[in-house]
Amino acid sequence: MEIRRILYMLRQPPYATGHAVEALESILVAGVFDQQVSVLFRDDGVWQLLKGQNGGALGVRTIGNVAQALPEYEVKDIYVCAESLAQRGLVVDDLVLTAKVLSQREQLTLISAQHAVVND
Amino acid sequence: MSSATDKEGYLTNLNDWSEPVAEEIARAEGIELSEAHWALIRLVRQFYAEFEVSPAMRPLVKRAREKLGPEKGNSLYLLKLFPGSPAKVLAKIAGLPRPTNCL
Amino acid sequence: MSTLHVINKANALPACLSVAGAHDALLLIEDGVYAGTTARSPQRPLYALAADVDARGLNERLGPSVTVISDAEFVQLAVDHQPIVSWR
Amino acid sequence: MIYGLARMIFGIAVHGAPYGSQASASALRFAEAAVAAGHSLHRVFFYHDGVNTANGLMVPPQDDPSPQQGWVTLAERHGIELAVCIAAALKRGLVNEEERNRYGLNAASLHPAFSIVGLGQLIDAIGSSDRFVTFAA
Repeated sequence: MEIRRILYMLRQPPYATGHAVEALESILVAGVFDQQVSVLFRDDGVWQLLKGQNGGALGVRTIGNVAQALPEYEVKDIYVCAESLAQRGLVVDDLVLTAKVLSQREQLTLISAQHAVVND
Repeated sequence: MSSATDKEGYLTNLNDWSEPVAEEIARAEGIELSEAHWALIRLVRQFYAEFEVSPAMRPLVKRAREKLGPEKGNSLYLLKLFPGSPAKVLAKIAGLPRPTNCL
Repeated sequence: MSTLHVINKANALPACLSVAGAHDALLLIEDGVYAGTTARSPQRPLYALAADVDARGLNERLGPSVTVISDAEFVQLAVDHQPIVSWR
Repeated sequence: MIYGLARMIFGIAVHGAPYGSQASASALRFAEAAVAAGHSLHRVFFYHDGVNTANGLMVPPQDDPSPQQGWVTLAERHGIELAVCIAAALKRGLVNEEERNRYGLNAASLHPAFSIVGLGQLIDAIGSSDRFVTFAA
């Protein structure tokens, strides 16, 4: 298996479906398989990173906590869409982890450099 | 065993975990818990409390290196204390869910 | 190499367009084909998958900038582009 | 459109359930077209609700077939691995004989043409393919 550039693009909000947590689990595995993994949170996917979540209120895992495990699994290239944040009245200080904020043009560059893009 | 476990020895209800339960599970795995074991059990329980994920081998080694130093933060040391598959065995004894990331 | 964007919900098209490059190709499939009835001619190629267009009765309702393609042509688009990004 | 002679290795992921979405059916048509064009496909990875494609206890109406049979036929004919993510499968009640025994369940539900694999196999499918296509929910 070759080392590939793989981008996970997460666009779905947490909790209503199991997609967010399953997508994050998939990224954690990719991280320990020595691939060049990056993650882009955009559209409603940025809600996954909001501080102050409490999945326990629904009896489920807190997605923000799982997302914070990304750097522990060697996933260091974490990006968030500037416009998606702005549209939702969010700033980087509202997020549970340090992510690089990308413009649309920067996202285009990021996407076009990938071997594969996986969505949630 | 005083607490329900599945066929592989993972706790059915994670709230049943206690230190005596950990000792029971460990004994079933053929492990007598020493202070060295407990340091790692506390470490993975802390990891789970933070991230709600049972650590896979890589992040486990990384965590152990950061918190316990390089002589303990390596896979040989972990294998010696928790033979076979350290991430799985540790999760079992520490009362965490089976690591889904394995296999 | 340019990217192939595969859109399977009509309301995912704006998000896709916000990061699509000038030479990227856009393919509407499943409920994404409804976007082909209103999409204004973009700078880049816009395709729609024949089976999905046909099933929904949209053959006469797609805009002039939309090219209807077969499954085999979808495969060829995937060969000609990388990466392939799915939008829902 | 120009038809190139390039022969490629494709990887496919299916994320949506049959009947709940078109994902599995769309992916199947793509896979059939890819193979017909001379490309190869080693593994299809079923994830999220896509794992339900592998349910061996389905009874589809005669006039509304599940894509499952199409996958089974394609896989047998071309030696394609139909891989179901274990983590996603177990929680949705999709188990083979081995997992049925492990958890002491009443019945195995996985169609025998599908195999249960770890998430690492998704990474492997991406790493060993020229083109990777996800069919979203």
